[in-house]
Order: sequence, then C-alpha cells, then structure tokens
Amino acid sequence: MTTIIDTRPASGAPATVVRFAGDSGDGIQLAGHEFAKSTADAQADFMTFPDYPAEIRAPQGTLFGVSAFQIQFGADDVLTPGDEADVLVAFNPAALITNLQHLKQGGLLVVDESHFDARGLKKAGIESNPLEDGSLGAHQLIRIDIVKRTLEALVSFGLGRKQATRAKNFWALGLVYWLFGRELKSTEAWLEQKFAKDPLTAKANIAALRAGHAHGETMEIAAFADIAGPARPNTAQKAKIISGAHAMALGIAAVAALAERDVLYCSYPITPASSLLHALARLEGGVKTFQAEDEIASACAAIGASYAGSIGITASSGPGLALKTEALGLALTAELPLIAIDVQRAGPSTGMPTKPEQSDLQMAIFGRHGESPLPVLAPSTPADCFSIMVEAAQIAVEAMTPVIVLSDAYLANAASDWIPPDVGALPGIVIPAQDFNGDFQPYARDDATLARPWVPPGTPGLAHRIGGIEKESGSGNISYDPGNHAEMTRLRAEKIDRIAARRPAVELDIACEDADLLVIGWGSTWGAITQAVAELNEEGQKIAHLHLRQLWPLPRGLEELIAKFPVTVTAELNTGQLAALLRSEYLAPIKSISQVTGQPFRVSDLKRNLLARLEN
Amino acid sequence: MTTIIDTRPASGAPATVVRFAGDSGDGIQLAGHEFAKSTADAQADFMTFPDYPAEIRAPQGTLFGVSAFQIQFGADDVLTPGDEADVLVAFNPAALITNLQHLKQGGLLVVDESHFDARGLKKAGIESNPLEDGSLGAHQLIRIDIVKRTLEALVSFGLGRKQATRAKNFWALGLVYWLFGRELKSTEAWLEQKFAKDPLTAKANIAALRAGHAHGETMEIAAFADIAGPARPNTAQKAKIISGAHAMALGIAAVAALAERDVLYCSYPITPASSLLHALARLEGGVKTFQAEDEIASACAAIGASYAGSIGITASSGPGLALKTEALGLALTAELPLIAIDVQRAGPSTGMPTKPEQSDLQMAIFGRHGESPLPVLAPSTPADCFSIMVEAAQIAVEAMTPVIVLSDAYLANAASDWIPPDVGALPGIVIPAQDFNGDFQPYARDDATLARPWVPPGTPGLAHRIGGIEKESGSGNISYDPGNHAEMTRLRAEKIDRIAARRPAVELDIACEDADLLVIGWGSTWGAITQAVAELNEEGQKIAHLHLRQLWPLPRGLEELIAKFPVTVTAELNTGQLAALLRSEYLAPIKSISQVTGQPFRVSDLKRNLLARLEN
Amino acid sequence: MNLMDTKPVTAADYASDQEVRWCPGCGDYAILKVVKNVLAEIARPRDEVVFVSGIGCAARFPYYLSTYGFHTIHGRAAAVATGVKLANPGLDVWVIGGDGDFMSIGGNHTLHALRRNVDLNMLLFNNAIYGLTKGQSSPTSPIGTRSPTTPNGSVEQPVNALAFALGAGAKFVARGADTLQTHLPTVLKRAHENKGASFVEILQNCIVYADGAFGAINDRSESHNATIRLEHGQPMIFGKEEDKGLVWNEKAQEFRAVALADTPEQQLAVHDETNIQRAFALARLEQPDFPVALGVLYASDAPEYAHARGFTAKRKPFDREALKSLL
Amino acid sequence: MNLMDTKPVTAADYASDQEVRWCPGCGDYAILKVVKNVLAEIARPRDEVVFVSGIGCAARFPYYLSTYGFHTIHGRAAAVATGVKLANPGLDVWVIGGDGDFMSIGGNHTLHALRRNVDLNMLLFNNAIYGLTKGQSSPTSPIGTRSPTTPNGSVEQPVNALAFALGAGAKFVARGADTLQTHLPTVLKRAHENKGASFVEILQNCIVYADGAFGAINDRSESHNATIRLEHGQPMIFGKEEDKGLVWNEKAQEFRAVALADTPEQQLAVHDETNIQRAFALARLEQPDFPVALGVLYASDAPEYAHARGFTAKRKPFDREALKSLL
Ligand SMILES: Cc1ncc(C[n+]2csc(CCOP(=O)(O)OP(=O)(O)O)c2C)c(N)n1
Ligand SMILES: Cc1ncc(C[n+]2csc(CCOP(=O)(O)OP(=O)(O)O)c2C)c(N)n1
Ligand code: SF4
Ligand code: SF4
Ligand SMILES: [Mg+2]
Ligand SMILES: [Mg+2]
Repeated sequence: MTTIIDTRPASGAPATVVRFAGDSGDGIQLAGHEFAKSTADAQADFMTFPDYPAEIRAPQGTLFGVSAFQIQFGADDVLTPGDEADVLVAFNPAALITNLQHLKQGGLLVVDESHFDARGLKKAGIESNPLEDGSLGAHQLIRIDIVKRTLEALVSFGLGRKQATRAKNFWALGLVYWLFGRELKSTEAWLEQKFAKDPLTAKANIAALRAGHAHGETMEIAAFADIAGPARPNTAQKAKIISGAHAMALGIAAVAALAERDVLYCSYPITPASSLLHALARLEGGVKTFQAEDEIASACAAIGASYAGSIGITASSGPGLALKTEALGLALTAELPLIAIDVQRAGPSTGMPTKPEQSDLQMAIFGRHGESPLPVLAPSTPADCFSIMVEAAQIAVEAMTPVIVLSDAYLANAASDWIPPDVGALPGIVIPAQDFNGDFQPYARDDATLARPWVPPGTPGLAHRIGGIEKESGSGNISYDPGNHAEMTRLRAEKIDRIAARRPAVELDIACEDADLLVIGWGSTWGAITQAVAELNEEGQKIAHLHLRQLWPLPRGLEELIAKFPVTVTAELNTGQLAALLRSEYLAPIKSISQVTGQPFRVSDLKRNLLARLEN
Repeated sequence: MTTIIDTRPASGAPATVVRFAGDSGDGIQLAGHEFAKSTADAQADFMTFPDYPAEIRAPQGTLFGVSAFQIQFGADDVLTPGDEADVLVAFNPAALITNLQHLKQGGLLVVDESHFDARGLKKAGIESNPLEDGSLGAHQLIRIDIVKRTLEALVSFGLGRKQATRAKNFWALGLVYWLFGRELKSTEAWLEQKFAKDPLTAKANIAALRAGHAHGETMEIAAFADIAGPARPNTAQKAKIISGAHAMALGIAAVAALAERDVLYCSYPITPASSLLHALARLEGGVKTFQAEDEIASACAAIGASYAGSIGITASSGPGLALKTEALGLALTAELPLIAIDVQRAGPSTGMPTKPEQSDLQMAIFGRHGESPLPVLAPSTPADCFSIMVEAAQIAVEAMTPVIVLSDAYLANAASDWIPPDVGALPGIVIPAQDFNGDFQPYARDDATLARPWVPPGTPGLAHRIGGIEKESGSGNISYDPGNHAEMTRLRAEKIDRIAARRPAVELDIACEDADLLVIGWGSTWGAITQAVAELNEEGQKIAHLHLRQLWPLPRGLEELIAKFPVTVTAELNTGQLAALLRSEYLAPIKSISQVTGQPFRVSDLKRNLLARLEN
Repeated sequence: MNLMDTKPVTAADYASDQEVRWCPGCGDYAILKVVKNVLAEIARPRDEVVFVSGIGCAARFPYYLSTYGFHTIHGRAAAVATGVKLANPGLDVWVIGGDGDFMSIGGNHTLHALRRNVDLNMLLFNNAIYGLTKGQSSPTSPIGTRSPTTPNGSVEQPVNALAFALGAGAKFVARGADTLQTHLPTVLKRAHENKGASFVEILQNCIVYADGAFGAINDRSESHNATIRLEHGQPMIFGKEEDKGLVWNEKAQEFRAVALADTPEQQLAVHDETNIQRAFALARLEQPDFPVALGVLYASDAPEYAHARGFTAKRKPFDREALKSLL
Repeated sequence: MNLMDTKPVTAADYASDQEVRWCPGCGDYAILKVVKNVLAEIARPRDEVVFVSGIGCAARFPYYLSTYGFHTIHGRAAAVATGVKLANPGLDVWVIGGDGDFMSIGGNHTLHALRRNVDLNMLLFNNAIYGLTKGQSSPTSPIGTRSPTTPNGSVEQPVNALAFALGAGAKFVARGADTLQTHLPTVLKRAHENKGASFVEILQNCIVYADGAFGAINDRSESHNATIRLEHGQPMIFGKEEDKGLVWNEKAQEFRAVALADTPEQQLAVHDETNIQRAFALARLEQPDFPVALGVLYASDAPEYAHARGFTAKRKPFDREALKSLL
C-alpha cells in the first residue's frame, strides 16, 4: 500500500492542487469544471486555471494539442491555482511529458496508459516510454488503462468504441472524486440535465463516473482527506464558479442596471479579450453589443454611444488598445464617459497572445499624444472584475472621462468561487444631475468634480457642437488662445487628480506596521503576492503588502505609506513599470521584482525573491 | 525728427526683431523671406518664424486671415525669432490689432493706412480707428498710405489697380531695407529671375521696392544701424536660409546618399508634418516618396521597405504617431531599421494643429503595448534637423531598431541661416557587414550591438521567415517558451541601452561648473533656453544649460552630471514629461518649468522663471 | 420631452452662431445652404438631429448648424455615427466628410457602415483634393493631378466613390453637385427618406486647390451638358437643350451617348434605380465622353442595422431585476 | 548574385522545415499544396519570392514556405507588401490573408492596393469566419451565421469580396476554391502573370468553425453543379454533366440559369473577362439560385504602380554628388 504524503502548504491552511491534462478532445476542461463545482459544493475555497493549447485543433496526441486544467482548493482562502500539483491526471504521453513539470516532487501521478504504445509515443515525439524507463521515479505513479476500464464499464450500453471512449474523462473524474471523498450526486444530476435529450449518453457518463469512483475504493492507496470550507454565511446561496472574463461581463451588465442607462459594448475579436464579447452577446440584450470592423471603429462607436447618452465600453488586448490611442484622445478632450478595457497579453507586437503580462501599464497611463491624463484601474481577482467595472463607470460619468481598465490573460481565464452580491443592496451609479437654469455651456464645469455636463443629442433646447480641436473654456467654441489652452490643459489634469480625493485612500492588503519591506503589486498578481507574503510572515518575516487597484491618479496616502517602510519593492509581470511610475511620483528608491515570461507569478518564486530583498 | 530708441537686448549682442503682418493675400511671407535673404547676405545671424493663419483662405481683411512673419537678426548668434518686435509693419487694421501685442513698448510701428476706412475697420471687427483714438501711444507710429504710394510709383507701367497694388509688399520691403541700410540689388536680381517670363511684373516690383526705399530717405526718422555679422569662414559659400522642415528633408536625402541605400519616405498628410513630404516630393526621386491612404499604411509601408532593404521612414504629427503605435511594435520586434518622425503639435486629439508643443515625449518613449523600448532623438535647431536624420539612420541600421525623432511645429517652420556641410567630408552611414560563413540565423545577434542581421528578400540562399509573434532567440522560429520570452525581452532592452554606450556622453551646452542651477531642455527650445541662460549669466547668475538630443536611451554621464548641481530643472513645452522621466531614472528631485500654450518659449518668460527657481 | 418650442421653421433657424470660415467661393457654402433648406423642409426639431464629421474643410460643417454636432477625428465619423445610431436609433444622424475622410483614411468605416446598412445620411463632399491640409492629391484626384505631393502629376488611379459604394453593398447611392441648388435638395431629401445607409457623393469645388476639378459639372450654365439628371422610370436625356441621351449598348455592356436628333426616344435607356447593374455602369460614366450621372443611381430596400439588431424604442430596458436573474 | 544553386525544381523545394499547424482537415492545407505546385511551375528562385501576411489562420501561410516570408500584424499585410514592392520592384510579392485580415480590419488597405494597382498577388482565404480567434462571424459570414458573437444569428449583410474589389477599381479579379486542385492552379498562374494587383478570393473551408459554409462549392464531386468555371471567350456552361448554362437577361440586367436541353447554345452568355459590367454581375452570383463564378472574372491592363512611379531597376541611385547639388 502506497501512502500519500501530506502535501499541505507550509503556510498552514491545507490546500491541494489537482491538475488534469490530456488531448484537447479529451474533455479536460469539462472534467475540471465539474471538479470545481463539487469543490464549491463542499464549501471549500478554490481557484482554477485552464491551460489551453495555442492551436485551434491540433492533431490528436501531439504536444501542441495538450489541454490542461488546474485547481487549488482548501478550507481557507485559496488565492491562486497553485504553483505545483499534488495530483496530476495525464491522459496520454504528450500530456504527461508537457505537464510533468507542474507536478510536485513525490506527487501523485495518475496516468491513462492506454496511449503509451509506439504510435502514442511517436505522436508525442518521444522514443522511450516514460512509464517504463524509470524517468518518473520521483513521483507516486498509478498506471491505469482508463480507456479499457471505461469500455468495460460501458459494455452493457451497446455504444460504439469511439463513443464509449469519450466517457473516459468521467471515469477519471470518478476516481479523483474518490480520492477526495466527494459526492457524485451533483455531477450525476448535471449530466442528466445536460443530456436530457440523450439519456443514453447521460447514463453512460454516469456509469463511467461511478466505475472510476469504485475503482478508487479497490485501489491500495490512501485517499486524501477532503477539504471542506466553513459553511458559507448565506448557506441558501450556492457559490458560483466565476472566471474573470465572466465576472467582468456581469459587471458590465451591472453598469447598465445600476446606471439605468444602456451600455453599448464595442469590440473587435482578439485573444484574450474576445471572451468578454462572447459572454455579453449571450446575455441577450442586457447590454447592446457591437462587433466592429476593427479596434478603431470599436473605440469610435463606443465614443459615439457615450456622446449619445449610453455608456460606451470598448475592449481589446494590447495591440487593439494601441490602435485606439488616437480615439481615446478624442474621448478625453471631448470629455465623454467611456471605458476602455485592455485584457493584457504578453507583448510586444503579436507577442504571445494567450499568455498574461502586465506590460501595458505605461501605454495606458502615458500612451497618448498631447497632455492626455485619464484614470487607470486594475482588478485584482476574478471576482473583482465585477466590481471594477461598476467603479470605472462611476468615475467615467462623474468626471466625464474615459477610464482604462487593465485586466490580463490570467485574470480573464482564472476562476474561483463567487457569491454574487445582493443586487438590491448595490449602490446605484450616480449620474450627476444636469441642471442649467437656462445657462447652458457645454464646457462649463462642476465646481467639485470639474466635470462638464453630459448633454446627449435628443435633449431639448440644448443643441451644441463639440469636437477634438481645443475648446474655449465654458463655451466649448474652437479656441487657439494660448492662455485658454494652458487653462484647459490644467483643468483636464486637475479633473483627473480630483478623482483620487473622492476615492478611498490606500489601505494595506497585508498590514504589518513595523514591516521590513513593503511589496506593492497591482492587477492579477494579488493572489500570488498575498499568498507569498502571508506564508513568509508565518515563517517569521515582516512584510507588508499593498495592492493598487487605482493606478492613475495614484490613490491618496500612497506617498506617506511608502515613506513608512524602509524598503519598498513592486512585484510586476513586466520590467518594472509601476516602480518607474512611483519613483517618478515620489522619488522613492523603489525597485521591482519583475517577471516577463508570459506566466503568472509562482508563489514559491515570489517568496524566494522577496527573501532576497529582505537580505539586501 | 523722431529718434529711434536703441532696442538691443540686454545680453549685449545687438539684435533686432522685425515683424511683417498683413492679409494672407498681401505677400507677407515673400517679403519676409526676401528680408531674411538680405540679412544672410549681410553675413548677419538670424532666425525667422512665419505665423500663418489657421484658415486656408479667410476673407480679406478679417482677423483670422492675418499672416505674419518675424525675424530676429544680429551680428552674433541669434537663437530665436525674438520675443518682441522692434519694428512692426502692419498692412491693415486686422493685422495691426492682432499683432500689436508682439511689438515692444516704444517700438517702431509702420502702418499702411489705406485700409483704415469704415469698411476695413468693420472687417477687423473694430469700431474705433486705432490710428486716431490714441491707443497706439506707447509706440512710434509711422502712417503711410502704402497702397497709394505704390500706385503712384507704378503709374507709368499701365497696370490695373489690382495688379499694381500687389507690389505693395515690395514697397514696404524697400522702406525696411532703407531702415537697416540694406542693398536692393539681390532682391532686384531675384525678381528679374523669378519673373523672367513676365518682365513687366519684375520691373513693377523693382520700381515699388525702390520707391519704398527712397521714401525712407525722405522720412524724418533715424535709420537703425545695420547689423552685419563677421565675415563667414568660407566666404565663397553663401549662407542658405533653411527651415527645420527643409533641413530635415535634406537630412533624409542625405541618409540615402550616405547609406547608399534607397529611402522610402511614407507619410499621410498632416499639419505640421506635410511640409516634409512636399519637400521630398520636390526632390524628384532622390528619395522615393509614398503618400499612403492613412498613417497606419504609411508606417506599414515603411516597415515593408525596411524589410526589403531600403531605409523606411515614416512621418506624421501626434495623432498620426498615435495611429502608428501598433505598427511600431511590429518594427521593434521584427527588429527592422525604421525612422518615425513626429512633428509635434499642441494636443490632445486634434488640439491646435498649427501650434508647437513637446507633449508627445511620453508617448514616444512609453506608448506601445508590451515591453517595447526604442530610441528617441530630438533635434535642437532647424539646422540640427539635418544632422539628426543621419544620426537616427545610423542608429537604426546599426541596432536594427525603429527610431523616433521628435520635431515640432516651431522647429519645422522656423528658419535660420545655414552653411551646408561639405558633402565629401560627411562620414558614411555604416551598415554592418552581413557575413555568416554558412551559419545564418535571422535572430542571431552581433556580440557588440546585439543587433540581428539585416537580410532582405532577394538575398540568395538566405530565405527565412520573420514576424510579430515571439521568436526563439537565434532561429527566429515562433516560441512560447517562458524563458525565451524573458531572454528576448531582456535582449531587446539591452540592445537599446547599448546604443548609449556608442553615442557621445552628455556635454553641457552652457558649461558653468559651479552653477547654482542646471536647466535641462530638449528639442526646439534650445535657442530660447540658451539665450535666456546666456543673458542671465551675463547678468551675474550662474546657470548651466544641458540640451538633450538623445532622449532614450538617456545619454552616458547624465546621472553624474545632474548630481553635480544643487538644483536641476527642466524647461519644456509640456507639463514636465522629461522631468518625470529623469526623476524616475535618477531619483533626482527635478521639477520643471513648463508651458502649454501652443507657443514657443519667450526668452523673457524663461528668464523670469529661471530667476524664480534661483530664488527658491 | 417638450420639443415644441425648439421646432424650427426656416432654414435660418438651422444656422448656428458661428462665423463660417471656408475660403470665399468654396463650394461648401452652397452645400451648407442646401442642407439648411432641406432640414427646414424635413422640419425635425434641431435637438433630434446630429451631424457627425471627421476632419477636413468639409468636416467643419457641424459647427455651422444649430443642431447637435460632433467634429471627431479624421476618417472616423462613420464609426462614431454608428455608435450614435446604435445608442439612440431615434436620432436623425448625418455624416459629413471629405474625400480624404471618407475614401482615404476612413475607407474601411465607409465600407462597413454601408454593408451593415446603418441608418445614416452619409454626405461625401468630394473636391478631389485634401483641402484643409493645403492641397495634396487625394484618392479621388484624377491621374495627372499636380499637387505638393505629386509635383509631376499623380499616377494613381482614383477611386470612383459610387462604384466603391455599390461594390461595398450600399443600398442607396446618389450624386449631386454643390452648385446645383435645385437638384441637390431633391437628392438629399431622398437620402433622408431612405432608411439605412444613404451614400451621397456631392461634387464640390475647392476653389483654392482644385478649382474646376469637375469641369463644367458644377458650372451652373454648362452643367446640363456635362451631367445627366437621372429620374426613375424616365428615359436618359441630357443636355442644355435636352438634345442628348444615353443608349445602352448590350454587346459592350456600356452606355453610348447619342444625339436625340438621330435616335428614336424608345431606344434611349430608361433609368431603373432598383437595378444595381445599371447603377454600376452609371456610376462609372465620366467626362468628357459621357455626362456624369446625378441623382439617385441606386435605391433598394434592406433592413436597417439598428432595427435588425433589435435596438428599437421597444427594447426592454435592462434593470436590477434583470441583473439579479443573471447573477 | 549567383542564384543557380537556390533554384528549386519541385513543389517540395518550396516547403519550409516548419511543422504545419492548421486543424486537421482545414482547407488551408489544400491551398498550400496548390501554391507550392504553382511556385514550382513558375520556378522563380525562392530568394526572390516573398509572402507577406497579416494575422489569422490563413496568415500563418508564410511559415510553411521556403521563400522569404513576413508574418506582420492583423490587416496590414497589403500596406507592408506595398512598401516591399516600392522598395524592390524586382521581387515576386504575394499577400495572404483571411476575410478578417483583408475585408474587416484591413479593408482600407485592400481598397488602396487595388486602386493603385500595386503588383501584388493578393490571395484572400475566405472561410467566412474568424478562425484563429475561435469562430466569430466575419464580414463575409452569411446572414444568420451563429457564432459566439452572434448567438442568435448575424444580421449584417456580408460583403461580396469580388464585387468590392471591382468597385475599388481592381484590374484583376478572380475566384477559386481550396479543394479544386486542378482549377485553382490555373487561377493562381493567371494572377501571377498579371502585372499589377491581382485579387483572388479562395473559398476555403474552415472545418472547425464554419464547416460547409460554401456548401457544395468545395465538395469536389458536387462542385460542378454549384459553380461555373469561367473561360474567356467560352459560353457559360456548368454542371457535372455540362448540362446547364447562363443566359444574360438584358432587361433585368442579370443572369438566368438554364438547362442546356431547353436552350440553344448560341443564347448562352459568353465570358468576356475584359468586361467589367459582366464581371460585376458574375461576382454577385450566389448559391443556391446560381452557380458561383470561378476563374478570372475580370482582367484588364493598367499601369502597375511602382513602374508608374518610376521605381524601376533603371532608377538612378541617389549619391553624394546628387546630394551635393541639393545642398
Ligand atoms: C489622424 C489624422 N491624420 C491626418 C490629419 C490631417 N488631415 C486633416 S484633414 C485631412 C484631409 C482633408 O481632406 P478631405 O478629407 O478631402 O477634406 P477637405 O478638406 O478636402 O474638405 C488631413 C489629411 C488629421 N487631422 N488626423
Ligand atoms: C490588431 C489586432 N486585432 C485583432 C487581432 C486578433 N485576431 C487575430 S486573427 C483575427 C481574425 C482571423 O480571421 P481571418 O482574418 O478571417 O483569418 P482566419 O483565421 O479565418 O484564417 C483576429 C481578429 C489581432 N491579432 N490584432
Ligand atoms: S481649401 Fe478648398 S475646400 Fe477648403 S475651404 Fe478652401 S476652397 Fe473650400
Ligand atoms: S480554425 Fe478553421 S481556418 Fe483555422 S486552422 Fe482550424 S479549420 Fe483552418
Ligand atoms: Mg477633399
Ligand atoms: Mg477567416
């Protein structure tokens, strides 16, 4: 009997990482998603990350056709999908050799041995069979001919071999359920519902699931202890599994509901931003969507929509935001509310389209001609992608400005459990009242916010003209007056600065007043940094963590906060763009821990780097 | 007899400012240009600046149809067109009232009174006649009915009134020539040549010129002393009058000659960059030009040309550079030599298209998605626009990188005297030898420069594929490998950093080792800052001036230099973009003197602001 | 919404308070006059009318009208206007731009607004030159055009805006000329009536940089010899004296210009504005061999885009209840 | 330059060492095969041939050839290729892109490359979908296309690429289909022979996201019923049994499909590839009522752009002497 080592992370809270890997046709993402659902049902906390192949549909069994799904779950807060897997389920040689690097030393390795014949090995481009050549020695290997077992389990259904084989992912899922003491019921119910019109398939998959589960019972390995979270505060409400992209789409729908205005969401397909457009198109009219002919048109149509009184939102990834540069300048000087989302990917140019990076920060803040300040926000977690949209919209309509929201490929695809907010209790998005007492000027400003009024065409009696040429303060008429231009430039900048005054002051994510080091992150790295800092602090270090959601204007209190710590360092998936900004703003000697690999931070790498900073 | 006050600037070197202003149909620019030529002939130093109306052709006599031309000249270095005019010649009421602000207190005001009737005043939108209402009291007013005098002078030519009137600019020019003791000969010769096919017009203009000159002799005012410069070193060579745009066009032609490669200059018309395309189109094939359908196409065609072995150059102003953002990323990652010129204008968006500003610096340095460093240069004077192009091309081919050159609306239009370089003595642009010894890899790098080889299609035996997706170091094949991406990102950045090592270290423009203040400028403000600092130093202050031509990578020695001075301040036509960059790079508490009025610095304003900094 | 008091009555009510700043003699003045008249005839409240433009001399148009106006960026007016229309399909949206705006930098947006059939009145002021930037040749400049960028004469084949529009799938394609002050309004009214993208090329004389680019066409007295005014169902007759006509040559698949004296009227081609093939041939008629075709070349019904998307007034607003059901 | 040793002989010599990574069954494989064969027939040294592409599945094409190749950015291939050609007119330049590349984001560059008549072989791989980005509807997707961005079916009128090209002023317009391995090479060879912009739409099946978008057209056995292969000077006959034909209905100005059994051959329309009117009608023939027109729809001589600009091999190089005379 093999005994499974305890794989709980050093930080205390028990958390386990499971990774499924197979051919893109093997139903990996589906099995992973079901496992996540059962994790949610167990009230555990979790985070998932899909690892899709770059190719649309690669030939079966090849290295570049491998699809994987990773989940970390635990009783306490789980903040990342995990650095390394405790359990890896691999469906073929290609999946095994490309994913082995993700398995912890000594981890449990479940391999479907059915494809480890000469043909399978050749497709994966290897000569020697890893199951035989001793190369897996560091792990606890369980070889099962899953295909064969699945076929056996389904023999009574009279299905063709090909069709029956398709259930192998559920067979494997059953086994993994057994490993973690999970219930089969809810997956069974889901299968029945999903294949309501095809009960045979439903039954076959259920049979495979049960067979896999039963196999576990007969196996001579110790099962993991299941990890159940504390009961949710509102037990009536089931946790949803939500990816950042999905949360952001819901956030956009929320903008429409909370502002009581139409949203026109304009986009041109691009990885990894397209999933937003897909999700919104499915919402069926909650939000109007427009697939434009290119990114410039998508930005311009959103500007047109905002001009006409809707909330215009445009989204893309780096190459697309680059193309929108000129249009954003128009929105900025026309002073119209607009949200531009950039789901960042690794650059420059086409770069690595499916991989995350945070290297568009400087473009977002500085990348426009002329003096063109605008607010930049970044969500920290998948769930935060919901809230950030509502905040962005509030800023946009309150200050009459375009707002850039920086997400990334990791945040868009990572998913975690989410208890949706109580819609009734959400504050509305307040659109400033337009009250002119007969004295309407398109570029007159609100005393407090410095915003100009939003008077869309169709408003009786207030027809006026605006444009991208410099405007006379107040009247909005074209003006080349030097003093006016200086004043308008100042007003546009101050209007943005004042946003900070109305927004919350900085607050540490991990407070540690006498810390030796402050680490500042932004965007999608929140989970990894929090986890790394928490673990280090448990190990006796003193590190504070601040995560910026508001990157421009920088939040109130930031300078003072930085001054409190002997050393401040940023951690970013770029070459230190936030550090450069903070250095310039506060003249503080901030360095950065930076990683530009197209991968999210690993907690272990971060810890190592943070420790190195402490030693300096 | 009125005595002319001495208008020489406090700094010592006698310099005089003359301004011509009239309707756009009055031939103001022509007269100004002739005056500049006569100034060059007198071996004096000078700088000119045209002030065109924003409208293409405004109705005659209106305020927005006024065109002006200003020249400053002196025996010593003249670095700006002057803050205020010593002499203003105004051809109509609109020209008078819009230009009076440019005339020095007590300056000489020559007014053509022929249009100061009810009709003329109405066109200018004024009710009271300034010639009568005492509002010109602060100046030395000379009223002449220039139209009438011109008609009288030409009565023998039998021309129609309209045609004869057209010579009034030459009548006025004659008068101004008399004021400064200039010779008429060369203008006469030029007129004869220009109107060789129409001798009557030539003669009429000459007659008007002489009549104006003669009128001066009979006038009861003291002539200015003429200011002649020291004889030029090479007296055989006449100084040319060169605008920044023209110098840049010649610099682009020089690139072709010195690199022995074709240049393909790709552009889409936009103010103030169009004049470059016009000048190059006139060169007739020295440089290939391509007017593209838009800015994106202009950048992409230039990239295609560079790929194919020519030197691709693309030019625009801010809105156009914004549109080229994505394409520049491709050039950068494909590692192709390219020059992108941005003739900056006041922004944001359409802004004030004819007005200068330096607010595209951050966009040039930071405005691309992904980690996308590239070199940024800026010429300091009209003549420097020639040299900077040659330098940019050398950098581009040596480091295989796009280079951005930042000019602006002031630099493009300002003109000064220029002795062209000795073409034979100019060093060639060296294209690194491509020598592979059978081991060609498109992304192998030169040990010293880190540049990859430039192997255009058509090169036998070396066919290969490149693109915008991340490439494997060496082979250039598509790679999603995390470590490779990190390495390529590092290499691309270091390649740019190394350019600084091969380029000159910083050197002060005005050295003053024990200065109390270092002022750093860049681009078109060189003349104004130099003048202001020189004058202040003559007045007993201690200020050093550094002017950066190389904005990225920052030049060698800059950090050390800044450290030498107690206070460093930048002077920029933006809200402090260079200051922000230097703060971030060097953590030095650099503030900025900034002006965002769409106007170049006035020497007097700069002096006042610099003094204020010294007092702090 | 009480719109009564803003209801305009005369063309003058559609003028803004801004001074018009085109060059004296520019064809844009004539177009402005016609548009104001047409707006007065249509008589929609100014507040429900929007003019969206790009950048160029033509694109200054919105400043001179008392309606809502948005002077955007070069080439993007159609895209901005699409957003306006999708946000508020109840507005009467006009798009104004020059040949640079619509056919050079903005060509792609023109194409897609047309094929989507967004309900916009798109007026292309074609002066065959870049006016605002001081006279460079444009994509509609004829071969041989001397300009600052083509000092020896351009060699690029110009694009025929109406042939392009037809190729792009436009459902309403028409042409007018600045000076034809009785003809142009009829074209604009038809364009306005059409639900969907109405593409109108207006031949406009730039007196400064391309004076006479359209020869006799917009010379009021000679225009009838240089143009043919198409009317649906009518034989194709033109000429000051109505003495010329067009005959369709079936073999060559092209028109032939004939003298009526030599040709029986029943041989003349009859204009059928629903026939896209004929429209394509008409669009390509060029001076001096042929009269240039004016009027509605092509009109055909097709679903308007915002409507087809269901973005109508009847659309149920999204609210908290609806949001709740999503979460 | 010694090019002898690089001179290729067989199609295989045009293959690069990179693994081809389209989905199994993708129509792009078939096109790749044809292009390699055609290149081998043309037999220009690989070093003088350049493939420029945008971004998309189609745009990966250059990686799989042993010629020079530049995989640029989405939509801009035509603009990059124009620069290549102006810099070195001696190169044989091919432009590859999908319907997103050429007709959506890149529509403007397609228009202008065509009207300028830059000597490019432009191959549009039209699969009526965005392949690489996972199946969104494209500007050539038929109305009703269900896709992630149009879950209820698209409502946008698709653009007809060849009608667009003709409207844009293209001088060579042709169509082929991926699977028609004997027909497609003839089209590509003609395109290559044409000096100027050669626009070829290749109907390409995306087996994953738009399988069967072109129905029977690229089903080899049924294709003859769904298409007509045009040949200059030949009567328009189609059908597996060569039993159908097209007749031109002069009144309606459109084709009519007829059974040859009922129609004397002399009534059949005869293809004249120099007639743009006919080409416009042919371009718009659509299934199921009509066979889709394949082959060279239109070809007419016109000056090639680089040549017209004087950018020929004979161009005098600019040198120091020349520079001196300028300064
Ligand atoms: C992005 C951008 N590119 C270029 C310009 C410069 N520009 C302004 S208007 C114009 C073209 C004007 O021509 P057209 O559209 O035909 O209008 P017209 O002035 O002739 O009425 C150009 C190139 C600009 N403002 N913005
Ligand atoms: C500027 C930019 N916008 C969007 C994308 C994303 N993108 C890549 S390929 C593509 C379209 C693919 O469709 P198509 O051109 O028809 O080629 P196919 O994949 O169908 O062959 C898109 C939208 C991108 N790479 N760059
Ligand atoms: S430049 Fe031409 S188009 Fe522009 S305003 Fe003047 S005449 Fe009109
Ligand atoms: S997605 Fe479609 S077009 Fe792309 S490779 Fe796959 S089958 Fe071909
Ligand atoms: Mg024009
Ligand atoms: Mg496609």
